[in-house]
Amino acid sequence: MNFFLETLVGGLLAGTLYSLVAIGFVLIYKASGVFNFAQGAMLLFAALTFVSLREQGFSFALALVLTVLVMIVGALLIERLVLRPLVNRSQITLFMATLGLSFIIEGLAQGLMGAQVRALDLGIEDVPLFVGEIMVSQFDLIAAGVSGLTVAVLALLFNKTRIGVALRAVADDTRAALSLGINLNRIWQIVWAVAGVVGLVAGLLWGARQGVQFSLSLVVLKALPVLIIGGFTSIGGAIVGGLIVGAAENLAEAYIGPLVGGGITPWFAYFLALIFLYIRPSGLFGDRIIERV
Amino acid sequence: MTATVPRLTASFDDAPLTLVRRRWRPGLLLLLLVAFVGLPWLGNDYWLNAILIPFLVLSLAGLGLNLLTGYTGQTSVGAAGFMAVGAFATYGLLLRVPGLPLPLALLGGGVIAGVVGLLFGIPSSRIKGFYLMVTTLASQFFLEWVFAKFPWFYNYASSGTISAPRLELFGHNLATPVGRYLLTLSCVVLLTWVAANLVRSQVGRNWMAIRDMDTAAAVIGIAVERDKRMAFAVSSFYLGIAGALWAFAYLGTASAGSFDINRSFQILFIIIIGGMGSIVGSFIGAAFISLVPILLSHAGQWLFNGNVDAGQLQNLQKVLFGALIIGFLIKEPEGLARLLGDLRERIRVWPLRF
Amino acid sequence: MHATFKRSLAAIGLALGAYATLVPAAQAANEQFFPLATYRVGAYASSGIPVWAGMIDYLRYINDVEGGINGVKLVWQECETEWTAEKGIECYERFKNGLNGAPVAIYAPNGAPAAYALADKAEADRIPLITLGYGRTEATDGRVFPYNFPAMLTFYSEASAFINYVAEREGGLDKLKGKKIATVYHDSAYGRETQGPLALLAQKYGFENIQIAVADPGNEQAGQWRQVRQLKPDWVFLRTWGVSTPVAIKTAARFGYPVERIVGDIWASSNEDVLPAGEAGKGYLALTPYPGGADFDIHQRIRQYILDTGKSDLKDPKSFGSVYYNSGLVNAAIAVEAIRTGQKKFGNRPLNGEEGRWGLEHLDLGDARLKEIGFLGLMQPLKLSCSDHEGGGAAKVQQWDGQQWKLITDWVQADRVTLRPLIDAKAAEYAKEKGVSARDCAAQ
Amino acid sequence: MSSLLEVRNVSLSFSGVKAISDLSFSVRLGEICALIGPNGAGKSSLLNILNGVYRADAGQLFFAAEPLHRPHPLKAARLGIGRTFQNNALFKKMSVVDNLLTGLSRFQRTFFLEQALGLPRARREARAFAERAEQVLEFLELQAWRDVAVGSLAYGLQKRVELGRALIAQPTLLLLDEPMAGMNAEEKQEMSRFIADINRDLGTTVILIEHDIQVVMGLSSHVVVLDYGRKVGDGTPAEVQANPDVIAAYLGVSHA
Repeated sequence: MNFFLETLVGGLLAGTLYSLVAIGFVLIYKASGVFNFAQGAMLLFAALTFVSLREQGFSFALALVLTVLVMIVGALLIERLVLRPLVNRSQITLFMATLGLSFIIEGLAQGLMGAQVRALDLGIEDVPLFVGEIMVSQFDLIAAGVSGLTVAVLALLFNKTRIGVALRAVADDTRAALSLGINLNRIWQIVWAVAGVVGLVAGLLWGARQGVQFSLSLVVLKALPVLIIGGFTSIGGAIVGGLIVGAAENLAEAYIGPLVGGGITPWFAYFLALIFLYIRPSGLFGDRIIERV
Repeated sequence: MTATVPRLTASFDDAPLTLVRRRWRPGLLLLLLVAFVGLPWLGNDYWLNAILIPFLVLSLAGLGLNLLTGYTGQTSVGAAGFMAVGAFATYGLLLRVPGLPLPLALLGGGVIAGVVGLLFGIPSSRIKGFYLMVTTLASQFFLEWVFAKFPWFYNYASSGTISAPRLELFGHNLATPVGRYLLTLSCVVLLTWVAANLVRSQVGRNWMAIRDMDTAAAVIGIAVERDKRMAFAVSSFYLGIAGALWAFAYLGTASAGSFDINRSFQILFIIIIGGMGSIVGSFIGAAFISLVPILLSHAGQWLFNGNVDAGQLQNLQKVLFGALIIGFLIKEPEGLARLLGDLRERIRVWPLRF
Repeated sequence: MHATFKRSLAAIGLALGAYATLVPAAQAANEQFFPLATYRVGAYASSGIPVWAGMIDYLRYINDVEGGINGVKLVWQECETEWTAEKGIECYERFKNGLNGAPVAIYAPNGAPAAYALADKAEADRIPLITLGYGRTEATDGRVFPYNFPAMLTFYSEASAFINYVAEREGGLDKLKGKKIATVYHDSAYGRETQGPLALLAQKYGFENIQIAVADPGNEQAGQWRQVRQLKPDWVFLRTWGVSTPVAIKTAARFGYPVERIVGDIWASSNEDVLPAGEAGKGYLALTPYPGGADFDIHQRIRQYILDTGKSDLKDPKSFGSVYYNSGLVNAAIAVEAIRTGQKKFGNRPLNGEEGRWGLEHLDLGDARLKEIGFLGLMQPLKLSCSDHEGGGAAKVQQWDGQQWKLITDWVQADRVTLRPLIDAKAAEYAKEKGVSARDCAAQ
Repeated sequence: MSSLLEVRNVSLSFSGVKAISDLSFSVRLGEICALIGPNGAGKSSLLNILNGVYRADAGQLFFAAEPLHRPHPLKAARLGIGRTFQNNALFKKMSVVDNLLTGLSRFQRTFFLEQALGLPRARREARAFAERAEQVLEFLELQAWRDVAVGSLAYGLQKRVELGRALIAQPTLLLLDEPMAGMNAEEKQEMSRFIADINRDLGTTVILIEHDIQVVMGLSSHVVVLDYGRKVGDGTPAEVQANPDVIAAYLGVSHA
């Protein structure tokens, strides 16, 4: 029983990290209808930039600020060079463009900052912590806390500020928003920048866990089932989806894994997503698609 | 025109048999001659093993994915998974069915892959767009896992890899570079011909109709769901055979890892760059994606006679590829095939400019 | 459509034409070619980069200081494989005919996928493959695998050496009875390779053999280590690689499994593996056939002639003497010594693949010779033969103190006799599946 | 001659909003029936119900006196109900002739493999299909654009291609959703002529939605007037024009 609870809690905590990555997706998808496969690469790039800056002897805070700036510049470039020329193209086209984008970013990241594994120390000690009989990772707790904080900030940003209002307007009805004189390109720039920053946070948390290097960008593959389960257009969905995936994955590895020889985590989340798809083809919180003829 | 339905169909059977009489263009014949006789004759091991065979196999895979994504409009990022099915199935057949001739084993491998593809295609009736794409990702990871996990598939080899069985046809040994090349080439030519038939047939038109607007397709009497599934099956059949050739004609060995997600992306890029919904595009794309890296690394060796960091070259190449993909999507959504076509037109009218 | 079809393929034909110029023209040259199939990018680049530095530095040392191998200069060229089979093949095909007339005597595929893919091709081309610390274990049986050399330490021997080390710690092989020994392995050909031998040894010594898979790339291992924590094994054999190693160490710490009870294998035994784990790595044990450290005799020489003269391939000098750097040295040294051996028979000239193989199969590096070339302590005595393509079969155990590796044992010898039947069986099976007949070593 | 299509007490609503409420009318074999009414009167929704794109909440449909259970677009097409769309639903990347050919799918009898391998039966079928396509091209005077990608055609022509795509399947009932929307007077005449010919020469029953009253009165023999999903008029053009409710609900408005 303890083992079960422990697995569950551990899974949920890990899930918050998945949510964080997924939120990056949702933001971009809501605002520009782009399924941004490059999210993982952005995450890698952010983390690498941060670590490199730290290695250059910058203070934590300064490095953080500089990285954020880099991500913003990146967002501007992407909007100008990739999104704007592809406006009004099919979503699949845009998705493929982001595939290309992820290549560019990964290539740049490794070219500029090297391929060796970097240790990333956030000063969070990663020791087991006991809540009664149940062992929880202190790191996971803090990571979950940070994720929660990030989400809260985002919520504020999008509910209380004018940008947020504009963004939601765009998400609801792009044409109407345009007629209201909302600058779509500006919205995209902002959203990609924010997504980049979210990527940075996620990148740092993941990086601290596994060291910062190439396979950090593979985290993106974890986020897809989260999106399917939560729906592409709902931040709430991304959070819930992340928790579901995290928990289910860990429970499955613990209970189903031994029966089939383990190592099922890579696909189990997707398997789960498929089941959800059959029940709700547009995710738990996604908007229903209505066929117009 | 006032014929009613039954009479209409009846009249089809006695219609003259002259529509799709294919005109064998001398150019095509020449090309085949070069491919079947010329290249084996002058090509050395490097050409055959390192360039021609992988190029042909990738073309075939691209063709397979193009039928599904380019013609039917169902984006799949799980292509490599079905290649794996084909490879392991063919291996299993050769291993467990004694005396089974190679062509039948390949065919069998393809058919099994097709059936698996059919299964994973079932969701396509309910799920569309990205959601469908993610289901193909799921199939990718699942299949990869299956072939890594269950020893039966790789005959309990401790390494989990399958190695090419004796490649022979009617007693002829095909294990030589030339033999493997010819085997691959024959498969590719044959399947290309079939694909050409398909896309010109009613089935092909139905696929394209579904791609362009599936609700309308249903309204005018196209069995959308059936034809989508059909597309999945055919595509997987092609991919399966490509996978078997990849494993046995090219690598000579394979494990689940040989067919990972990156292979799927590679094949997707082949059709993006080459041209969605274009048979020729699959070949051009494959040529591009398999030759450019090699050219680049050679260029690196020449320019800096080996003093260049191979790693940086690789990164540069990655960036280049990404840029190219985006570039194509922006400038030429129909890929290199279209680009070359236009170029040809321009060359044709060129003298007139003066 | 056919028109475009024709044109495009014609275009490809032209592109191919460009290669005619690439195929090196054979011309006599008193040089020996060392092809370097490297992986400097991709998920495993971090482990690769120091290796090539080690190889290149040693080759350069041989050239600049010793004037080559008995006067035969060494030339080398890199080719990026990204640790993939297909690029590995491309590089092999590019290199196998030598470089401007300098022949290839020995080829190192550097990467399991390429090693498997090249096995048949190399045999057909009569070029011996050295797979140091990876590749087919059954290739130890040189009768069935004439051109395949898993030299020094196969995964089977590694497993056995690990068990022998555990026994040493527990106070004798008899003490193994009833112990729980878990293997956390990278779920791949490499990772699964030790399942056979461990099963056999478990049955022989009566310990409980637990196998826990980590799916590639292994950047999330909570499930696995929760399992470890639940099963409470006495020892954990960590057979991960790339990113999965630091993640494993960190995750183990998170679940409170004592790191000094974890023994990493060859590919989880380098500085690059533990550094990212930071504090958590302190006390971590690792098996290695080429221990870390820059105090061996060869390092003095290389520091003097290569490093300090700025000729080194190392980007950051910190990794001088790192495990992977040293593995590069050992790799290169074996090849060089094999060619030296071959020259005794064929004369002081560049050797081709077949002659290179003769050299390998008659390679005999005793402590005396190792001392001469400055590898004593860094490399174990190695004697290869027609029927034994492994030789050696020993590893040292080193412990990470947070800064560097400290050697805590001498060579721990594997029980190769016990495992040999397993190997012969597999080799025979392979021979049967492939329909090849073993050669008769008495005749050699 | 009894009715080809009968609509009985059909209702449809989108998330609470009534699009069609308790609608009944019937269409006789061989007539041209016009559906008129202001925008949002539920005309298009009705057509979507008739060929199974939408599912009615209540009521029944009878086609050739047979009740239509669980209508589905494919099923409707196989019964011989053809359809064009308000804003054309053509396959834009395909040529005119290919677009027409897709309309013949319901007559396809050869198996997949036969087509893949180009076996005689498949080739005969293809041949026959091609002939029929040529006939339709001729009938609608589209030969000139035979191999042009539909996407690049003028709007009016696209409408005609779409008509042809429905026509080639030899429907017994043809549903035309604003076939003349956005056309100039001349094009409208042309289109009316085609529709009239189809109705006369091929005996195809036609239901069309049209806003231009002149056209409607000239073309149709039966008019059904909808307003907010309710039927406010049903009869010959003359009767309908005389009907005060109709004038109130529609004609007056449209002429203002």
